[in-house]
Amino acid sequence: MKAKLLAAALVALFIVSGLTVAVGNTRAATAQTLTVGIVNPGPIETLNPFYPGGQSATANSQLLGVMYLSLLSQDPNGTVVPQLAQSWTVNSNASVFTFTLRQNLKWSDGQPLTANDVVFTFNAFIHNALLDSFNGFIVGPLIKNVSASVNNTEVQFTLYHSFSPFLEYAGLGKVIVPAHIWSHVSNMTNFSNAGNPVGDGPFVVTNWVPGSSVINYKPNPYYYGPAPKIGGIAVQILSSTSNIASLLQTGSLALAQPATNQISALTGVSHMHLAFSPGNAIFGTYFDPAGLLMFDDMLYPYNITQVRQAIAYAINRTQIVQLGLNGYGTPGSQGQLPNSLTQWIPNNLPNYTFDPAHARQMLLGLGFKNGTNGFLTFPNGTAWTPKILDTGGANSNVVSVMVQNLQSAGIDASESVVTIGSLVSALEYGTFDMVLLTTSRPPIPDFVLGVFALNTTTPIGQQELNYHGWTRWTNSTLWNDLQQARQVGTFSAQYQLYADAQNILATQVPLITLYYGNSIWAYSNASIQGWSPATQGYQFPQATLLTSLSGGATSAAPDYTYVYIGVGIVVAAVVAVAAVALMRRRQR
Amino acid sequence: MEISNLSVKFPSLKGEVTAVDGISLSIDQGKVLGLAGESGCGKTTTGLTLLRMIRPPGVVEGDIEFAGRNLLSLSDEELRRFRWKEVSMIFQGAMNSLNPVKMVGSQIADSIMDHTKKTRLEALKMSAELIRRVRLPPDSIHKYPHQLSGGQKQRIVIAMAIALQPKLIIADEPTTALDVVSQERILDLLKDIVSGGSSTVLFISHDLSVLAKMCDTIAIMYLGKIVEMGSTRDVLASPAHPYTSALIDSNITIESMNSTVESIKGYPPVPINLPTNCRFSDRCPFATQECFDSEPPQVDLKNGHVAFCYHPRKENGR
Amino acid sequence: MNVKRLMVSASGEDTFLKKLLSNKAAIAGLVILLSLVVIALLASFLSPYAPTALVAEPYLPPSYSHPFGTDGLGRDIFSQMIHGTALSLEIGFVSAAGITILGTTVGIISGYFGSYVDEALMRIVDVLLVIPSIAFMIFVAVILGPGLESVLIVIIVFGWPPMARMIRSQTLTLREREFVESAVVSGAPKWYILGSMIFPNVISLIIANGILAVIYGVIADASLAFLGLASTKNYSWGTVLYNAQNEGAVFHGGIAWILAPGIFIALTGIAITLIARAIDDITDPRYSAVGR
Amino acid sequence: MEDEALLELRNATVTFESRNRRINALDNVSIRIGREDRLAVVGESGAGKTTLVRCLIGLTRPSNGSVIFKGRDIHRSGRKTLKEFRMSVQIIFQDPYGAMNPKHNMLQYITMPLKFLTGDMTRMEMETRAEELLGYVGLKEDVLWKYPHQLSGGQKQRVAIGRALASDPEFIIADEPTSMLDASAAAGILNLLKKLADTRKMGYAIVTHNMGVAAYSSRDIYVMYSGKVIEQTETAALVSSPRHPYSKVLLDHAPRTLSSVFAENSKGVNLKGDSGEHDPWAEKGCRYMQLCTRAVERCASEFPPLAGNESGRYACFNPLENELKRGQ
Amino acid sequence: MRISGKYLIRRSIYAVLTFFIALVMIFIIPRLVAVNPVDILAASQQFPPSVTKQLIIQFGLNQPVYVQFALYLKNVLLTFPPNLGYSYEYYPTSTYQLIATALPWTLFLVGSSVAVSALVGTFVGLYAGYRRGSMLDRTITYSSMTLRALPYFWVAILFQILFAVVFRIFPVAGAYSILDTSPAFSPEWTLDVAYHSMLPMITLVVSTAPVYAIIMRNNVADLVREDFMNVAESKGLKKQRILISYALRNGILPVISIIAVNFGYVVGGALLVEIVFGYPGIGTLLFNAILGHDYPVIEGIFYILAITVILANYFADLIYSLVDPRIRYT
Repeated sequence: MKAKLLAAALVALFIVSGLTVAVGNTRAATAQTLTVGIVNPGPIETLNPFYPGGQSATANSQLLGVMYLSLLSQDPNGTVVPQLAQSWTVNSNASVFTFTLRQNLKWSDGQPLTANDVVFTFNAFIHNALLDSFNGFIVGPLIKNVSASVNNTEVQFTLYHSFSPFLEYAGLGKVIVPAHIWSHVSNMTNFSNAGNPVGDGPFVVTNWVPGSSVINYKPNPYYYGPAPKIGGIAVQILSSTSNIASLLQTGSLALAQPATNQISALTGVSHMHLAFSPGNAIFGTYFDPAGLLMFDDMLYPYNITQVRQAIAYAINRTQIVQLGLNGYGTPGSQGQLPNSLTQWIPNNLPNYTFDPAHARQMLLGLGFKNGTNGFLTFPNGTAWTPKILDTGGANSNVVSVMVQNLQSAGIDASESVVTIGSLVSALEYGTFDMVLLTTSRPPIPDFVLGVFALNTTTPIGQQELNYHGWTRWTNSTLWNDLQQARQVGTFSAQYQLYADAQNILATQVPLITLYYGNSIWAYSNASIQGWSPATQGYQFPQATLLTSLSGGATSAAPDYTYVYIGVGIVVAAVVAVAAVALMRRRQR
Repeated sequence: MEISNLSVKFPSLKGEVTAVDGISLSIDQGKVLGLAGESGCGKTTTGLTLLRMIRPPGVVEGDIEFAGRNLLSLSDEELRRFRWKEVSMIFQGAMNSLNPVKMVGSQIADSIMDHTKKTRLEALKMSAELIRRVRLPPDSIHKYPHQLSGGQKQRIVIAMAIALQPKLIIADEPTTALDVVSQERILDLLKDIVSGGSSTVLFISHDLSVLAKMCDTIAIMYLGKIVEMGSTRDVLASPAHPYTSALIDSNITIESMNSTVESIKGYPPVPINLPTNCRFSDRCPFATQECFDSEPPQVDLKNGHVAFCYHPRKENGR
Repeated sequence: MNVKRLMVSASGEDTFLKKLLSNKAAIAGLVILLSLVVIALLASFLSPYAPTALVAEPYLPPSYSHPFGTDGLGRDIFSQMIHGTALSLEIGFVSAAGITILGTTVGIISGYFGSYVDEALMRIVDVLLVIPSIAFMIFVAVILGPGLESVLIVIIVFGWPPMARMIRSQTLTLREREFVESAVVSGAPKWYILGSMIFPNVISLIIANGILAVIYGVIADASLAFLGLASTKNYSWGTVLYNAQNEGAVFHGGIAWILAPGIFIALTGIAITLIARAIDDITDPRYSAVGR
Repeated sequence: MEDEALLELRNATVTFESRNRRINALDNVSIRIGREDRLAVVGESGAGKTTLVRCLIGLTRPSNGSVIFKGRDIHRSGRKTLKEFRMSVQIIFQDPYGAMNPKHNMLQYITMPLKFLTGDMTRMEMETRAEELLGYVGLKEDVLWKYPHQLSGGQKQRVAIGRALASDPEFIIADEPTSMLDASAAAGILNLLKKLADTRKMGYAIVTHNMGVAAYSSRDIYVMYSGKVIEQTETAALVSSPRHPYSKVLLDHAPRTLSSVFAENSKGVNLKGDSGEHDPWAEKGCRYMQLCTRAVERCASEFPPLAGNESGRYACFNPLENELKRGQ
Repeated sequence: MRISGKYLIRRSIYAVLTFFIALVMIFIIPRLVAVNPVDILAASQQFPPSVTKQLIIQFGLNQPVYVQFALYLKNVLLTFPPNLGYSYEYYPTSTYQLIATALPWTLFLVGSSVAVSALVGTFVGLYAGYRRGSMLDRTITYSSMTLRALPYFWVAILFQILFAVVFRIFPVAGAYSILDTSPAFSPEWTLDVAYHSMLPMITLVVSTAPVYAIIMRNNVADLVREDFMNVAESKGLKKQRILISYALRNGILPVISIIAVNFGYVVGGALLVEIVFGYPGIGTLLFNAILGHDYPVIEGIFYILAITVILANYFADLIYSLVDPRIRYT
């Protein structure tokens, strides 16, 4: 009897769940939702814009960029444009910054967005350095005072010292949060921002549960700009890029960032399109990764400038992009600034085009000798076998190409894959030949070049804790240039100083920028129409892009046929067994 | 039960092993037939053949008539119904005959349920009754084999064998693994059960004194062949075959303490590719040339006492 | 007399190899394994290119000059597979040797000497058995960093306990057997009992398990490589598979690239299981090594 | 049994743990073995026979009491004594198959004592000696090159005796040497042992559950029950007039002659209760009491001591005093 | 109750001991490498030196090792939820929080696949063992042997290509798809989760069921030689009774203990399968932690896995002792 009941219950459950799914499918089909895949290694644990704990910087900026805005923004060419602030002024010595907000700004709960919110946000930074530390730069310690104007539309920052990049650091890199919500949060660092957080972007998150791998957005009715044309966004969190091409191909996703080696699979599909930034990073939203080859600049022979130059000649950066990045990237420039900062790059920088023969000649000229095995030896005849450290994974491909390049120039280099621990330790103590590092760098000359803005160094063998000091290379002229650039507010003055700094870096070659990666979005035009990256932006969460996308599409309705078959088989088996058992029992 | 010209052979790497070699036997209703012989002479194989428990690659030849049916031509389902209902068996190692993870009561009940239309409850009731019959305490029905002593397990096995009141019970060395005292008790119990006269028993043992106690008739086997057969008293008191008398002579009893017991010289050969002669010839003190050359004829003595020998002796002694 | 003894032993007891060679499954296993070993030994001759050399366009489909195609850097996958065979088998056999030596030593010592030695050793074994081995292997490999030595170390450290336990239980049984006691009463010293009484009777178990340890080592290495924890300089089957997965082989039609390493691993596994099973069949079937 | 004993077990107790309780498999047992004694130890399975053998041969160390060989405690003396002991006292195991390493041939097996006890022999000498030993036990020399699975049980048991003889022992202890063998082979083994004892001036002890075997091979007998010796006397005396009720039960259940079995009908069982469980390891009182038909009040409270005179001792409060005479 | 208190206590002591040893290993092994974890944290998060120094003090890394060990024990044992440190990559999200989100998925996957594969494997092995030597037996045995020799992750990759990309029967990746509703235990969501778990589960079943099948087959093949199996057959019992009541009931006991012993192995396999299918469980977390060199997360994962597997083994042993009437532990 029990078995019969059980069987009946199972059948009932089966039917009920089937009906529910049928209902669910119709609902999914009517919603105008753009399905987006965003890669994050772990679960999303918080949507706290100051505290990316729970996800990577990338995912954080992508997820939050949809719903939170900062004072300023950048257009696709990297020019600073108004966002929450419609205008700004800087005093002559770059120590007072005034932002004027747009009229009638509102939060997604209908409350007005005022200068008080801005003041609240930046005061939080001043009082809690950790809130401010995300993105690797800190504005809090610079600010002497931040205040709102009487009519609550202007915010004035007074700095302790002149610091011209403050405009970008504060205007582009820091989002504003609603004071009427956040002032009640007791611990802003641990605030997970679950449920229906209040934001000011074109979309806001609904019913979000920490740890879930789907995040749903709906349009923000109080968004100051044009209303979005799509009904909503559903973001699926993917743990890695490895499945993205398949998900796009099968229609499970409409928009995602595939790995470079998957793109060829997508270009063959008629409805798939690509949008990629040509090494163009947008501050505060996404950082294109750059690959750097770092020398132990105090260790023989890398302390010799000509040796570093020879190595720069011996590396084929085009090939690195072609093979290591499957062609999706830009070869690095020796002046360190990415191509997107064209306006800052002087056109007379020394260039190291791939020329292994020349590299070899340079080294021979320095006294290096041809060894018996065809590789160069030190002038004293001992073998020169530099090791390039990396931590494995995709970096290995880049190093493989480099090793091949260096060998063709007669340098017997080889790869050495180590743990991050060993790598950090090697960098801290200066015990390495060369290291491949990948890094994200906001497109601000001050930030990029700031890596070298040191005037002291630690001897080899002593621990250097400041990761900026790992190069152990110093140049007082460069340092002075950068300090001055922070004090002048005009472009032309800054340009001169930065050009000088870039010239020094390009000549001295303290490190080699191998490539700038592209950020690539693949989308299906079955779901997205009218994306022209050059005008609307290259990046998914950019507000201008979000509001101009049309034809917001549906996710493919899941096909449960095989679930039914599976459950059906199980149910049939259970029923059969139960029936047999019942019949046998009756027999006896 | 009529067995005629039954042979059981097993192929092996070194040649064909003949475990049973053309034996003919008939077991009379209500009687106890003893099967004696040294280890490896084919006693157990004969017993298993009667339940058709010889598995391939073993080959069974000959005829087994049981109550008018030829046992060797039964279908699988017929065979299943035949087993235990008609012929049951008490196996050699009672320790290993029971399923270690099942209560003994339900093991008895299993065979009842699969052969009759009784429900589980009825079958268990019957089991309890059987357990009482083999003189075990009633709570034994809920015990697992490891909770019982050797003698108690053997009783369970007996209870199982008589559960369906089969026409023939094969008892294969049912007491070998037991102590002297338990052995005696089990034999008494078996004797009680058999004495009703309803069931026929084939009693297999290498121990002549056990057979002497239990059996009406005795057959002596040597290397797959029956060498002598007759009533227990005839065979044991006046053996005709030299092997039988050697077996009797080598039996150690308490009374042997003042005399010398003789062992049979040599060792039995491995039954591979045997020639057709008297199997015992190379160990027999009386063997002549004809014994080495050809198979000895059947010699009929009084009261159905038969021997297969060229030199049968009517009197015991030398 | 010595001639006589030789004849008897040739036809009598020492037919293990003969029996093994008369077993069809074992032959099949041996043929597969030997071909793999030959490939491994002749790797430098058989492989057309160096596995790390950039020799052609990236992502070439299989062709005559590149039977399995090329990878994302234009390296020849066929050559990588050939060299991978050498490294994978090396890892397999070295780790099997380590596991066997460690497992056998601990097992026999623990089983024979009993008491506190046994108790202590078996506690260690228990701990290592209960700890999720692949997971801990990953953990240790992460800490030690990628490299052949660390891969071998973790495979051996986490691989020997089941073997030790099996050998121990066999030794325990053997120790109680009367032939050991008959050696004791014959005045045999411990070394003789261990070497001449216990060891010859566990040797088939050791061989069967030792050979199974090879595939354990190969798969463990492949698992570590698949997580990027093996050195990418040295190609093993796992590294090739890792690259195939990581460089999106499937998106470039690199099915051969994905299939090849798996099939090689599977072949090794099948060959080894066949041999181990045959050894089991030939010797004592009660201590089934295959069923572990 | 006179002046100096060859081997003596003094108040030996061996304790095992089983099913949550401690059991004395051997409980305060003393046995004296003289040089040319022919002993039998009789008891059912679980009586502690095998434990007794293992104690006597030094394989199990008693938890209490001592094993004295020629006046020296073998567990407390040095290596030399142990070696001498091993040379002088040898054992034959119950299962001849189990007693042989399946990987060794008979030569390796039989020469073990020569290798480790007598010492200093060349291979040739050992082979010659092995052939000689095979001769003693009635086997041909080609057996030397055979492996255990190539021999029958009787043959193996003979080789086992050969191994025991290799060190020229003064005494052999045989643990159920015939229980795995057919009657005929068993008779052969017993006859061989008797013959060897005669020709080599050697003593032996046979441990067995078979009263017939004991009677056939021994001059003195020990009866064991539940780890205790309950009666000890000359074999002939026990057979004719057992004192302990248990000895009588054992005797009654053993066939006296083959013909006697079918001459008398079922004798019935002279035991209390039939199949009910009894606990042979009771902590208090006589362990046999639960089955005994002659139990008296005292039996429940204390275990009867082993008492008596030169001609025989028994452990019973209510012994059979010549009630049953079975003359010869 | 067949388990004696003494056995329970002893078994518990062993479990605790094992756990403690695992704990010590998790503490010691990372410290064998001389790099300060805060340095790596600082490098990943690009903290200035002042923050680094503050963190070193906050983490107690300036203390002697034994104090650190005591602190570690206090954090993992006496704190609830256990303080397993902070993720380097997602600082200051606690490792515990990351694992707590991921663990249920892995347990679901491992639990259900172990159940299914034990069931499938047992019955297939039972039948093969009962019909030992037959064509069916050989087919089952050799195919099981082949399947067992395939690495989990390779099977996963092939299945993904075949069933998700080429034939699009199952979803490519993830634990549930994008639906309008937020994750909750709605029937719709549950079904979606089942749908997404099928391919990883089938992979695990295909890879682990052969293990059980082979063990069961060998057990039953050995059992069939046992006397009581012959007796059962000679008793003329029905075949299904012999199979279930005799062969299965005896043959399954070793399988139970193997399930426990193999549990750790299956967890390991599940980690690899999760990676391929991007399933949001421990495996994926671990893989990304490895890629990101996120040591606290890796340590935390092993801490949790050690607990899980040790507990699973502990209970399996107890269950085993309850199921097998012969065993009476003392």
